[in-house]
Amino acid sequence: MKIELLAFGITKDILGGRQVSYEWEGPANVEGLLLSLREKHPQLADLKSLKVAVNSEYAGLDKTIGPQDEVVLIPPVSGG
Amino acid sequence: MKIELLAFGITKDILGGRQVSYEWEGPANVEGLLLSLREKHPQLADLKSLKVAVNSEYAGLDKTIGPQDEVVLIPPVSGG
Amino acid sequence: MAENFDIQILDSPLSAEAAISFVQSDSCGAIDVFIGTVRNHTAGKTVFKLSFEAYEKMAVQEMEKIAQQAADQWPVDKLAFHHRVGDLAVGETAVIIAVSTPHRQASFEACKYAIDTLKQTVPIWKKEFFEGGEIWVAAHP
Amino acid sequence: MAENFDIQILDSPLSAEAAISFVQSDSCGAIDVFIGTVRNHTAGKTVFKLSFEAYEKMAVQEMEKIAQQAADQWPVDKLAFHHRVGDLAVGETAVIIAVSTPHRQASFEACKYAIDTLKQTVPIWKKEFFEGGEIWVAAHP
Repeated sequence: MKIELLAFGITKDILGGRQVSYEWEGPANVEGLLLSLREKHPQLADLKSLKVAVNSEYAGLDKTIGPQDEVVLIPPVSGG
Repeated sequence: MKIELLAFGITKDILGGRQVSYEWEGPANVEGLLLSLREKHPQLADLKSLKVAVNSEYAGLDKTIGPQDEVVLIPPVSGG
Repeated sequence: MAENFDIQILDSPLSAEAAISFVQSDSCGAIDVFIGTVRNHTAGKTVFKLSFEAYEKMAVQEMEKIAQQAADQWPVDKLAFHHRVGDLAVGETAVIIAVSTPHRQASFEACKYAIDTLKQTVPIWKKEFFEGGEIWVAAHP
Repeated sequence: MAENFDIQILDSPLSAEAAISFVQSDSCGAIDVFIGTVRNHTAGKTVFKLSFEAYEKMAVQEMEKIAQQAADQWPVDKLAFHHRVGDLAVGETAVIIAVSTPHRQASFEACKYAIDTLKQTVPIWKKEFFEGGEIWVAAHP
């Protein structure tokens, strides 16, 4: 699967940009994406948490991802 | 004892004025004053509570009252 | 009065902005503000206005005690405590309490303590004017 | 969005007055307002500024959910929920939440729920700039 990935907060620094093209082998779902990302960017595994939003809703690990979806990395939030 | 008594809220209506001269027989303390007042103005006995402030501090029943003291009737408060 | 408290009884409209400005503190991350306003009804009756009177000298003293008690219990940096007297129309502000603290939990607790205790100890009285009558609030059981 | 909610992410200074005006309601006797401000220190370090970024579309949605959850749990009449993004100096306001309810207890609880939940679910991130470095707050265990 290949997608345009949006990254905020510390994930923007780790991935090197707000929007990055990202391609991975394996399951086209949130779990597959996270496994691949953590392998390629080990710093992501050090975060307190890492969630994924698909089309601006928090997504579970089994949520499928297609090329048209807006996929966003959500490191620990710290608003307020 | 004879004093100038200040009355607020509903006690102003019951006594007929903000400041009234008040004289009573019996103990020159808060208890003596309240006993006399409730006898003369039975409506005071219907209130949820009736406290007395002497020199702008809440006073207990045994607090003595002299002619120089500022004595104030405090019916149930309802600020805010 | 402690200089970190701003305690006032006023017969003119209250300003939330003034209370908030007073408590703002660079060492604090949290401000909680409580604003008590005049409701248009109570116990099923339509209310036209409220009239507040205060035994001012003692009311200010009691409000100072409350501010000090709050500062004894929580890390209050500054506290503003303003109460209006006179006639108030529906929607007007009767009381404003603003509290600054380093973190948010304490700001809520201190502010809530102040308004809860005001209603128990501060010599201020409210008369309600509604359709068909008027009443000193809370006077009778 | 429900018309009794005013939810905004802004890159200009927030106004407590605007939030309070929005929630004012003649049927309510209580408004609680929480204001989160930038502290000059944290964990013993001197802070120069904070920088906030938001995934705005989702942040607004999550703030709407919080407002709705508050209204489901307490009799909220109106709720304003404003968050700032961009660079903020010490003392500036990062977030304002204002809630009107008929009685005071609910206003405190609903406001506290909103700020507590914001910090858990809303996709907004804060970078702290202090002497000797900068850090994305809460990113690491």
